[in-house]
Amino acid sequence: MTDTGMTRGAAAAPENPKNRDWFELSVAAALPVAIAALAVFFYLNAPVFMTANNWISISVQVSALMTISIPFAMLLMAGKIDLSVGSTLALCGVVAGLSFEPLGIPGAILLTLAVGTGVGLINGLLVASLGMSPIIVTLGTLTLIRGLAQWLAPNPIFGFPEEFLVIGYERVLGLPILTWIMMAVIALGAAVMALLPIGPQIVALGVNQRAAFLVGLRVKAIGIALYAGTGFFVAVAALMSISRINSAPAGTLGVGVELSVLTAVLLGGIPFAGGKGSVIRVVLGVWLLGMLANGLILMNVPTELSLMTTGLVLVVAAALDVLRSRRS
Amino acid sequence: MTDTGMTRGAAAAPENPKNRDWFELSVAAALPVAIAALAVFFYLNAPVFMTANNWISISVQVSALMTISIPFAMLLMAGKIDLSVGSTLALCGVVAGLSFEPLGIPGAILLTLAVGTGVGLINGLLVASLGMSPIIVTLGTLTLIRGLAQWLAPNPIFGFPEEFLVIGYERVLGLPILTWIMMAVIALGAAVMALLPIGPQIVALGVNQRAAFLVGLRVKAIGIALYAGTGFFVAVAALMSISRINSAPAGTLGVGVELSVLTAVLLGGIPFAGGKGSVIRVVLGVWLLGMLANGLILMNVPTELSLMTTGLVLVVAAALDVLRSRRS
Amino acid sequence: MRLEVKDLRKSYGPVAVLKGVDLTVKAGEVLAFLGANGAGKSTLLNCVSGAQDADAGDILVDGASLRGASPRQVQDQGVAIIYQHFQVFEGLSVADNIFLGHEIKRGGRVDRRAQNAQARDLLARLGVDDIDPRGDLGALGVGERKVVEIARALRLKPKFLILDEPTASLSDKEAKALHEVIRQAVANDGIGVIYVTHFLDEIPKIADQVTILRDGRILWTRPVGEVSIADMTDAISPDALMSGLESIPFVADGPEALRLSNLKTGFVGPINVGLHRGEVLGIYGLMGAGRTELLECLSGAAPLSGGEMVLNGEKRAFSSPRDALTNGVALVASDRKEQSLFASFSAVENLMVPHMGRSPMPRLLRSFQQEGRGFERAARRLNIQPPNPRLQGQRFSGGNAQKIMVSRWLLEGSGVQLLLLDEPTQGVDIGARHELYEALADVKRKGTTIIVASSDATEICLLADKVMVLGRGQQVALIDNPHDEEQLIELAHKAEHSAEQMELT
Amino acid sequence: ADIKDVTTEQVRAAAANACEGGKTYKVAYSHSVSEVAIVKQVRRFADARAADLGCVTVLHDNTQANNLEQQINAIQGWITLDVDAIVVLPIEPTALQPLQRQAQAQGIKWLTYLGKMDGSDGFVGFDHAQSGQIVAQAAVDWAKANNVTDAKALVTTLTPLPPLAPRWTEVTRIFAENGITVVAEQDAADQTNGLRVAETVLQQHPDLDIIIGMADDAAVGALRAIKLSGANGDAMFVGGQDGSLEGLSAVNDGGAYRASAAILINELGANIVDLALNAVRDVEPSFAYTPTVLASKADQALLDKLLANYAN
Ligand SMILES: Nc1ncnc2c1ncn2[C@@H]1O[C@H](COP(=O)(O)OP(=O)(O)OP(=O)(O)O)[C@@H](O)[C@H]1O
Ligand SMILES: Nc1ncnc2c1ncn2[C@@H]1O[C@H](COP(=O)(O)OP(=O)(O)OP(=O)(O)O)[C@@H](O)[C@H]1O
Ligand SMILES: [Mg+2]
Ligand SMILES: [Mg+2]
Repeated sequence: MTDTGMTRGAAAAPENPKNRDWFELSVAAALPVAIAALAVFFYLNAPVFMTANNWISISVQVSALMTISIPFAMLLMAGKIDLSVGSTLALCGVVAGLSFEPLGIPGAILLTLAVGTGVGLINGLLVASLGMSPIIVTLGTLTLIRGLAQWLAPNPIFGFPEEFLVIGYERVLGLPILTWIMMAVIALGAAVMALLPIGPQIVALGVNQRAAFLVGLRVKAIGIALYAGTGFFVAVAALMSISRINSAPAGTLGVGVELSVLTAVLLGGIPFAGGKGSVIRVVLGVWLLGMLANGLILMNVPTELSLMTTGLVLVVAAALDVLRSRRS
Repeated sequence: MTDTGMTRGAAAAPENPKNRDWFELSVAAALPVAIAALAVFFYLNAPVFMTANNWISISVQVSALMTISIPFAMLLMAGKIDLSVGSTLALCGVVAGLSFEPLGIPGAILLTLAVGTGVGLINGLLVASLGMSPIIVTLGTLTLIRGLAQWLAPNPIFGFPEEFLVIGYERVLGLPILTWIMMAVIALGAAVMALLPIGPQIVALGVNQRAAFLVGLRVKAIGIALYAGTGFFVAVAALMSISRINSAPAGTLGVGVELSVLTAVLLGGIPFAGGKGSVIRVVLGVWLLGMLANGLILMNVPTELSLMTTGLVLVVAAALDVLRSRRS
Repeated sequence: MRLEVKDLRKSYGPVAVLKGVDLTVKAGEVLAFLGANGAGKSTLLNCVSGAQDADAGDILVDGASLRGASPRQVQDQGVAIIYQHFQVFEGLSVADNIFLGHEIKRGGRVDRRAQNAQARDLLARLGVDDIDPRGDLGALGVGERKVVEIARALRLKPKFLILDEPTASLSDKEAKALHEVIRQAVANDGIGVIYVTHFLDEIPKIADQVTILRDGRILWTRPVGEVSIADMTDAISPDALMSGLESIPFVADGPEALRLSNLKTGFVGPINVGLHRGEVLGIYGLMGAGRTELLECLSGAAPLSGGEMVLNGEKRAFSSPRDALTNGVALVASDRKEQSLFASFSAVENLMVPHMGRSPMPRLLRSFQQEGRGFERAARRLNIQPPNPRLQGQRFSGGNAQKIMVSRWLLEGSGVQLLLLDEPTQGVDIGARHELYEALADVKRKGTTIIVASSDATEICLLADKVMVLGRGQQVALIDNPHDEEQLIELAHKAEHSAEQMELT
Repeated sequence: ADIKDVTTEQVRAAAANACEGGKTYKVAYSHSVSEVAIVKQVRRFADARAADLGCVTVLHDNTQANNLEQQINAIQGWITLDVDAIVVLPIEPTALQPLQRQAQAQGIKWLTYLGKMDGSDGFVGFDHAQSGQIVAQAAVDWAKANNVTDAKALVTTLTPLPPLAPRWTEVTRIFAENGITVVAEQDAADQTNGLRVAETVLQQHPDLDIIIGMADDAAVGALRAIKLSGANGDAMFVGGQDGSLEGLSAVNDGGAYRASAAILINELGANIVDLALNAVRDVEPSFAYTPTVLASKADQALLDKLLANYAN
């Protein structure tokens, strides 16, 4: 899917090294600059956008998406993908909702995390161990697990114990718990990538899986761990979501999340084929999407226009991506 | 996204060359065999499945999907992708619906085909000429064009001229016109791939785009033509759809078609990275999906179970794919 | 302590490459493992390292079997390998590349400071002190990448070290440092080494034993003191490489077919040279000299940034290889796998795909008959084995695949007047090499102008009527009727050095 | 007579003896969003009525997310199966006309659900406009009763589905007539989106008074937003539509969620079966509305009855 043949004939790069640095910097800064510009735009059109409260509320609104996007980004860096995240979110929500009563809150939470991790493990075994195509497999589990979630929940599931709902609204040190969880996940992701041995190993897998194998990396184990990790954090996101909405609608919970996550992560500069990327840029990608959704509602922009704007942002992101990769 | 490192530890291949041939044959035959087995299964559970009328009705049901899947498959063989097909379908439907009155039927059809081709052309220019990431760009146009379609059609569009609706229900020589169109598209796709110079050149792009470029193939032109062709046939599919449903609901027409097409084409054995594939196998992939949907309804399988079944079929397909590629 | 290979067998499809190989390396000994291109050296080493599965036989370290072990398990047994092909990761830092999978940890975390220090140390021992361990590997040249790979292997402190043509991409200085490191490791730590190379003059400097692989079997193993270079050459390929081949003298006639004046592209240039019809220009240089870049420019794959190219009296600047092809210029790119072969295509498709839809093939519909005939003729002309048009490109041996690549532009009626070849015999065995040379001579006789870039001075001297020596992108010499290989090598090295000095000042 | 006058009792009575004579029936029922919880409940009540009668099988389809192609394909399958009656929520009535013709030509009775089509053999009615009007009127009454002047409202919509439009256009119309300003109209049909939209709009308009969801699910999400944002629910009106278990429970809890335009879901489910049987057996009535009622704390008895429908 790369255009090796094409880039060569492309417009000449600025030859002067100073220009070049400047150019590289500006492309790298595109995402933060876009976020800043958008923020200013929204501020001018809806001043309330720029309040601390609204930013906190954006942080809560993106918290579940972010919690999935971080491990998802790591998976993508390793050249894998998991399209089943939305359905797994629903399944985990349903499992949690059904098990509060029989198991109590800690039991329900543990079971949910186990189910999410288990789903990830299965995806991981199919893809990393048996070598199946990540896209086909998880396109399959996307459908399969949605069916499973709906089958488990013939009746609506809602009204969870207040002690659990606390997660969804309580603040600690001035910030919502959900925001704290999100920040913890970001910190964890960034730390894993930057500090642990597995960080560069994940990237190496995405650069060249065969070489990674030859060099002695535990290619299968890393792949399985990444899928299991993604499943685990999808379960965390499910708990975050349902604690917020106090309901676990099996049919609609998490629908389309795979596309949102993919969009956010691609926006965050991870190439679809993997092999590079930074957690921090992914955070910016998610944030950009969240801000966009929030600002467009504040401005009460009609659906059609919001869709067009969001689409345009992606196309622009793709264009920036080309500029960035041309330089390297 | 390939698992080069993984194949090594796999179960040993049958060493005896005779076994091997047999094995290869059986894997290659998996799709037709699966279709036959499924047909028998449905027949036993709902005898009406095996009637000529039902098969004709399956053919009509898959006709639009097939019409998109053939060019989409060729695009995928060339290592590209177009996720915007569902939205483009909606846009084309809306354009047709709005222009029957001012332009008349031939004018409306021409305009629709032009719009579809134009959208494809734009995708093609962005991807093949400017070298942007096919996934991000078409994920962007997927959203953008849906917005555009809804913006063009704030009110429901329905009630088309009877002379146009004829396409959707009339039969010629015993078969519905839609079936004929579908067969023509299949024949065209198969002929292009098998008989025209561009056939192997398309695949060459997917195998090794750099080599294709160096060897003097028109890499950009082929890429653009493939996108434009996909857009054109999406427009054809839009006309087929709206003539069948006599309305062009901007918000729901073609929603999720990108995933159905991708599923069908992957089922049809085209690897996500491109570089090989056969039109006939894609036809079988589309047919399998169509048959599955039809048979599950005839058997009155509940939603949850049919979702699970469909997902399972995909996972099995991924497994067969592994077996197939292990052999080569 | 010893590493033993016992009766190892390996076939690719019907082709048996290893037909029962026995090999032993003892601790404290360097074994030079020699054989012609395609003899199966890398195949054997890959079976040892766990990169490939042998069909039969066994591999023992200290009596423990490594059969079926993964690369990781082989490493854990104290065997490290440096593959012939690069196994490095662009986008990761140099230090990460060196320590990948064997990181230095402190409290579970990567100790980057210690890694960087050790990396700097390892690299310095290998004669390279200007690489920043924290820098991106992608910024390094080929030689430096090789050094990084060697550092990675040394870092494992192996009991046995396997090196598959390590010096092919190293400068003299780096090669010397590598030899020193190996000598020390053997003397101080008593490791055993298998060393594969095509530079036979390295062998007396470093090896204790010499082993020759031929026809899938070990021909002999002898102490290095008992064999001369001539013995080795004979053993590797019984027919002396160039026997029966003579360069065809070239007689200039008519106007110039090609003239490059002050041509610049990328970091290469200015280039000045003129060629007649039927004349062969050889381009010689060390790794990274800019040969590929120059050929890519002439073939339209890279933009011309200055000067001009005059082809048959007309000024040209091609916008794409397609454009070049239309004007009779064609390229056989180096790196077959990455740049010219369509691995999954059949032989006939590989041969014909560039011509489909243009003359001499039919414009509209494909003609399978004509395609088949084209392949038949090419197969006969270059002796493509097996002459099976349906066989997938990736199933041909390197030499035969390369014959198909070259045949593309020998197709009658394709109108190629200027043929560019980049490392045309890379990974091509002797027999095929001969056949390729003969084919080129044939083409030359018919009046096609040829430019061959190669890192094999012998090959250049054999083929070329004129040699251009490149060093760091500069045209350092233009020699008519070359015959002295040593002179070329010297010029190229000197150019590299003076450029280095120029950079320093 | 006006079909609005047809009572549920009449429908039940006419269908009561359908199973006499040992005949069996297949009734196929297609809803457009089978993934939504409330639809599952409707299906449940249809199945329950079929089981009561003993000679009827109800067939369900897989149409999700208002996918018209899926619906058409399902109906085509039923025509192939030669069922006795098809009850369909027409995503696009015009789209289904050819199928209607084909089915009726084959002797299959064609009934529509919610939306109307010409030439149908029956109608399982439920009026989106009425639903919108009921909940809007409740909001207007609440504003008057509580002396809320210059009220500000958020109305959730689902613009990709114009057939449902009366659920929000009626609301905005009535609000306009009564001096209530609609400050935001945004798409939201489920809990997640209802929460997100309401939460955001509350940032912009902390003085928001009224939120009307185009479905109970969306309104339930909005209710959560009020709770989570710490807005004063006592001074707000949240209303939904459908009468889903979740929505009714919220009403019953007695807070900001003050009303749901609730369809009598058990009757609706039973009507699918009964009206289809009546059409098949050519007895009157086969056209009837299932009433939509205002579920609110003001009529606890009705609320209890509605809730009791969901008890197993
Ligand atoms: N994956 C493969 N599939 C088919 N044939 C192969 C494969 N790898 C190598 N071969 C063939 O096996 C033979 C031995 O190759 P190998 O690379 O081991 O030779 P070598 O001695 O290392 O040569 P060189 O000196 O050129 O590196 C060659 O003819 C080669 O074409
Ligand atoms: N001084 C330089 N400035 C910029 N790029 C350089 C310089 N020296 C080498 N390079 C890069 O090194 C690479 C090697 O050049 P090229 O491939 O043309 O060399 P070559 O002579 O064909 O060597 P080989 O094929 O053996 O690697 C090119 O990609 C070029 O961009
Ligand atoms: Mg080798
Ligand atoms: Mg080169």
